[in-house]
Amino acid sequence: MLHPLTLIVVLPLLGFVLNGGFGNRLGNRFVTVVGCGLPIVSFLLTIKCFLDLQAGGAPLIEAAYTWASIGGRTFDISLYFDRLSAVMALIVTGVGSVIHVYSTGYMHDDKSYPRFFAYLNLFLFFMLTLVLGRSLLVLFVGWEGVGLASYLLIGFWFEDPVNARAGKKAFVTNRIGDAGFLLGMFLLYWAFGTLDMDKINAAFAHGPVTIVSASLAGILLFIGATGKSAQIPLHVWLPDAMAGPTPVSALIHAATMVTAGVYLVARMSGLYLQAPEASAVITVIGAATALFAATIALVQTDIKKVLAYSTVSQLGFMFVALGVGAYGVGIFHVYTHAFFKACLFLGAGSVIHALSGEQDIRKMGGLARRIPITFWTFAIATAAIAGIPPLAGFWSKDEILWNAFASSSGGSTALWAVMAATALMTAFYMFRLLWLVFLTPSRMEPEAEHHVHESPLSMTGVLMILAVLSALGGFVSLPHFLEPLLPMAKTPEALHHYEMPLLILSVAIAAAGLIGAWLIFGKGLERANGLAARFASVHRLLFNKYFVDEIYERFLGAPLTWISDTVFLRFGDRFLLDGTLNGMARLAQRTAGALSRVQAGSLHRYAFFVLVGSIACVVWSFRHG
Amino acid sequence: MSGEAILIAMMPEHLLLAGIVFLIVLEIAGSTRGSQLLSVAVVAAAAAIAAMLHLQGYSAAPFAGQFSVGPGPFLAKAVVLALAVPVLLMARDDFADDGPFYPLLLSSLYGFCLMMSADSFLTLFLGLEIMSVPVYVMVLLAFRRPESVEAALKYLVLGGTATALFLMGISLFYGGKGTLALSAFTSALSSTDPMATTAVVLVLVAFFLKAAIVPFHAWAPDAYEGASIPVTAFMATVVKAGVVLAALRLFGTAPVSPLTIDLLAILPLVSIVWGNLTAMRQTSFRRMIAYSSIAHAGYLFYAFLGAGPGRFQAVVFYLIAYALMNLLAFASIPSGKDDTARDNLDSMKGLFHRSPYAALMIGMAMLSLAGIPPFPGFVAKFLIFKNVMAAGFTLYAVLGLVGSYLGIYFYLRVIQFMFMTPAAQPAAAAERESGHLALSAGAICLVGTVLVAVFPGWVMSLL
Amino acid sequence: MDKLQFLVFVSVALFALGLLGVIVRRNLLVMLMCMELMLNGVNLSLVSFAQQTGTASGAVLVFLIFVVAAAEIAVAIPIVLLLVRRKRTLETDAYSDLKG
Amino acid sequence: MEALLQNLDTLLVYVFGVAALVAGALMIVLRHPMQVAMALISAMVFLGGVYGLLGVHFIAAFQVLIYVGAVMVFMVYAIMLLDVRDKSYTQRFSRFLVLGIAGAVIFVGVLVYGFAHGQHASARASVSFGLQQFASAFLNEYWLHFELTSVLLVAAVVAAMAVIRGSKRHG
Repeated sequence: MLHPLTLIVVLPLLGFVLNGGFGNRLGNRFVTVVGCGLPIVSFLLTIKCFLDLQAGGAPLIEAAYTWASIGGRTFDISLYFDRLSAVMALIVTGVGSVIHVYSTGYMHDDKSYPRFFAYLNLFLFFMLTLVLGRSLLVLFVGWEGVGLASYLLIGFWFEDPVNARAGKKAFVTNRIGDAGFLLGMFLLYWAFGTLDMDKINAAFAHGPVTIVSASLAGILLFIGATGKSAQIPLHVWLPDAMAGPTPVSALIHAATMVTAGVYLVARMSGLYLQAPEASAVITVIGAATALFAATIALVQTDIKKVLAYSTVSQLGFMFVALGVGAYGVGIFHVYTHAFFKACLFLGAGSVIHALSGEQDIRKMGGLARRIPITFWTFAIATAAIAGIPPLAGFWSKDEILWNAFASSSGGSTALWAVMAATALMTAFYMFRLLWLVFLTPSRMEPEAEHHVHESPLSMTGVLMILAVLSALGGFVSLPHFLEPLLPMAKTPEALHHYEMPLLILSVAIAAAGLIGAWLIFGKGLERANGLAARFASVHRLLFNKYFVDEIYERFLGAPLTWISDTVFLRFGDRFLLDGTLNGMARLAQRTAGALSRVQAGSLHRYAFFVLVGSIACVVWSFRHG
Repeated sequence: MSGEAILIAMMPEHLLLAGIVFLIVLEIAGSTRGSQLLSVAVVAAAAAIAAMLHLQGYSAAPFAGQFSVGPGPFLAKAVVLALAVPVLLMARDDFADDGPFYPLLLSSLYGFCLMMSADSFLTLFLGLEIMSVPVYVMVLLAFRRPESVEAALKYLVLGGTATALFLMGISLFYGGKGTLALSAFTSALSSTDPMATTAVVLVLVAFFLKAAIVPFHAWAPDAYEGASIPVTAFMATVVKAGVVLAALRLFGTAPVSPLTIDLLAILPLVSIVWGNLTAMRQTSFRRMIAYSSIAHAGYLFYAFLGAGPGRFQAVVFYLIAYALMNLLAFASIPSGKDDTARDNLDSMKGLFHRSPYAALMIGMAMLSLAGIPPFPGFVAKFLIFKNVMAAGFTLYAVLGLVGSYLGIYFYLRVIQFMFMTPAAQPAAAAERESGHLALSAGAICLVGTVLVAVFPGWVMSLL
Repeated sequence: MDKLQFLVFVSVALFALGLLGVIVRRNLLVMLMCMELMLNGVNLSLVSFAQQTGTASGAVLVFLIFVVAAAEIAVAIPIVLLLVRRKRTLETDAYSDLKG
Repeated sequence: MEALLQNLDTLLVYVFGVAALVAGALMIVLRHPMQVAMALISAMVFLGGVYGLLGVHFIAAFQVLIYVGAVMVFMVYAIMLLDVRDKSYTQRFSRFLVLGIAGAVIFVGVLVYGFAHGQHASARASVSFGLQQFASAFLNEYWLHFELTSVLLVAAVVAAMAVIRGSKRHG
């Protein structure tokens, strides 16, 4: 009899085996039932476990078996289900299930339908392994596994050689992250003799330990997290990973896998509480990522790229929360973000589907009436991510801003200012997207315009579910639910009277973003044309508009564009990151070249090496004589 | 020295010899049907393994001071013979019309078995030679390319040099101790007498030469590249295992002495770094594996630094993991237009889109060789480094770990080629699926891999 | 220098000469003969030590070395024949296509 | 007279030893492979003489029979068969000549140092063993190795045959 937790993890694997092994023979109906059914069963089981957890209180632990026993220390494969992993598992199986359902519509005509579902199930299996694993080792298996599934799914449409470079980038950056992760893992194992995360946290529970530097271990693990969660400087892979099918982007690159780094840090919160330096690093990296990804998102024209950079930016928000010690808040944002970002991506998928593959927002517009369900769900999710109350994103983002301001472990006004500016930009570029795609007059190609159609129910239904969750999800007070596990960040009493003004301010910021976007993009891209036409009718208003336009162009738009394009994209990515990587690769290659020149093929030379080596060894040995 | 003990204790050797003789008879009788020869060879190896499983726990010394068996030798023999079976299977496609290949391979295995039971340098030396001499020729069989003869020559000359150095060491040891018993050598390891240390060092150098440790490695890349794929697999797995296990027999369970520490730490460390670095630039898969095997020889000799009792377990486990991965990769390479094209790393580009199974197998092998958890290579490396640390050589362990990171690059490069690089069209066109025997060899390795990956604890408990 | 020391010196010197031959002589056949010389050097010291210690095992090893030397030559000469057939030269450095 | 004979024995050992060394050195120097082969044969014969003088007559006999009689004859045949006057003939030495000689000298020095400063097994020179002792030891204690050499030879023969046959087929 399999235990429920094991079953949760194993069912998607079963789906992978069935769909991968027999899918082609048994037909798409079978694939649909297996591919969607098993994740849903997993989801139901997760709910059951969650209820058990609530009833019992103590974390559920299931030991599958002892993987290896080396020198008296054992590596157990066991699953661990506490409030944190419960939340993550619910997100993964829940959002995962609905995205599976969505995919039945989206991938309907693809010839590799069974393979697609097999990979999706495989991804789910690894993701659940990651979330439910008790030890870092099991987590690492899932960690690598989701990476593998992600490559398989990006590679799904990978005949295009241009995308090959993107795949390589993802691969290399993730390996750098893994190296850090592995080193941190070894360090912790060396220090504590166990990789079970609850035990490591417990070891840190009574203040700093002397046996190992918590900050070093914390930073090493965080390097792993930067790789998976696309933080500076390892963020470059995520926007390029959008080459895969859109449901994949939604599931992997927005809702679940990329939050693995956040989960890791939250899971190891015991360690990070004792590692102020590591936490400071996390804060700085998170804030920088959030800010700069938002500036890039301002000027992107590919709908999926905008969402991708927005994901990077939101992940930065989460890391800021973790960095200032508000672990529960970080997870809260993971949770709300999963809903609205999945909704946005799937909505984008629906748009792309409707436009037969068009992704350029300059060639969209006026879709609100043509695909109303997609529009309304997309609008709700946009409002949610922008932080319009009372939608989900508002609550989690406001909590992050508050902690960034007030937390006694790393919060400051400057940090708040950066995050608030980022939030403003978030609202701005998201509404810009909304207007350019749905509300402005159509700029579609006539050919594409002709084919515009609303997506089938399997897709729109999912959008509606996610939109509802994006709207209402914020009313669950997740940080309080997680408090027994992840303590709240301490905030000085003196600052508490700022809480209300800041809340109002963050509403104002969201509103400002909305209004700014409306002013500039409310009528479409052809500002000059629009201006000229309206010059006669409403002079003053128009003047104002012109004024705003000018300001935007001169003082905000142009510099921001310049910064995002030149400083971050060109210099940061291509020069620093690619440059360093290539430089290291070149150095290694050169060394390797020098070493292989030693291998000149001449037998005389090889024999001479033997002579020299033997002499050296014998002479060396005389030292001990 | 009863006849019965000779019969039973040497059963694996006898069975292999019977196989050799039978194959030669078939050869003389003019039967060159490849499948027939193959099945005889496989049956001989399998029978030897079965005999050893049956004789579990048996120990005897039919020739006192020369040849003895016990659980340890039986285990080592069984493991390595089992690794030879996939080699035999995957050799079918390449050596269908090379009758002598099979008796040569069995002879080599015979020599290996002798070494594992050797109690004196006489037996050990003979075993080493019986293992090596056939391989010199196996390298050039199936002459697909002119280079293979060159490879055989290089291997032969440097192998002969290794033999001579080995003998010089033995001779000095003999002059010092007046005996050729291995047990006396084990005690000489900690001697500080210049003559004994010279002898020890020369013997060790000979083993380094045979196992391809820098700076005695130079023959390996050339020989591996020149040989055909099954023979490369054989050299990289069985022969390497033989050399390392024989060296282990010399060291016994004695703790390392100051004399050997330096040699066992520095040269293997240099090998790890050198092998991993040089492998980065290779365009031939076999040559890459050769450099990787130089690095892996480094890890294997690193294991000698660990405390005596755990050494055998760590080495054998590492060998199993390492050999399974190499064999899995070699068995999965699709056969190309010719041996060179098959071997070229460029022909692996986009392999995943052409034959996903092969690509996944090779990818798994690469990840495991790179030592990424949860693949067997990780546990194996972990075991070794843990022992090295426990023995107090933390610095060496850390340096070794850092060196092993260098290797990740080129293993992942293969994966990148297979999964993320568009195919070079001409290479893809000439490709055909591997024969079903090569596939079954891959399947055997896969099953072994999964066992070792999922139940490493169980495998270790057997060792 | 007593007799044993002298013989061991000769033995080591012959060994080194053999190794030197492998390193410096360009002719393949000379190289092979130099390998034989190395083994001969080892044999001399083994015989001397066997005589010195009065044990038989050294002499047995010498006997084994004879056989092994014969076996190695039996394998080596056909390989050289093959090489020469391809490139018509006995020069060792002509056979350095495998490298890098 | 008796003492002189004893000394003559020792003297001859020295003479033969030096002669073997000279022959070995000639091997490095001589140009034609056939001359090298002759030098090697003389080195072997001198060594055989040393073995005989040491009282290990059977090894001396084997030395002459197996080495000179079998191995070197094979070698000489090969030399005659492959009488190629190529670059290796005009230019005898590789570029490692100087380094190699230096290395070889150091190597001898190192090994001799090791030997000279080491402990030797206790001398039991009185027990000189001849053919009889060797034969009985061989057949009682070491017959395993005797049998094993046959395995080695079988493998070598199969190997040599494989090379020849393969070369015929692949031409």
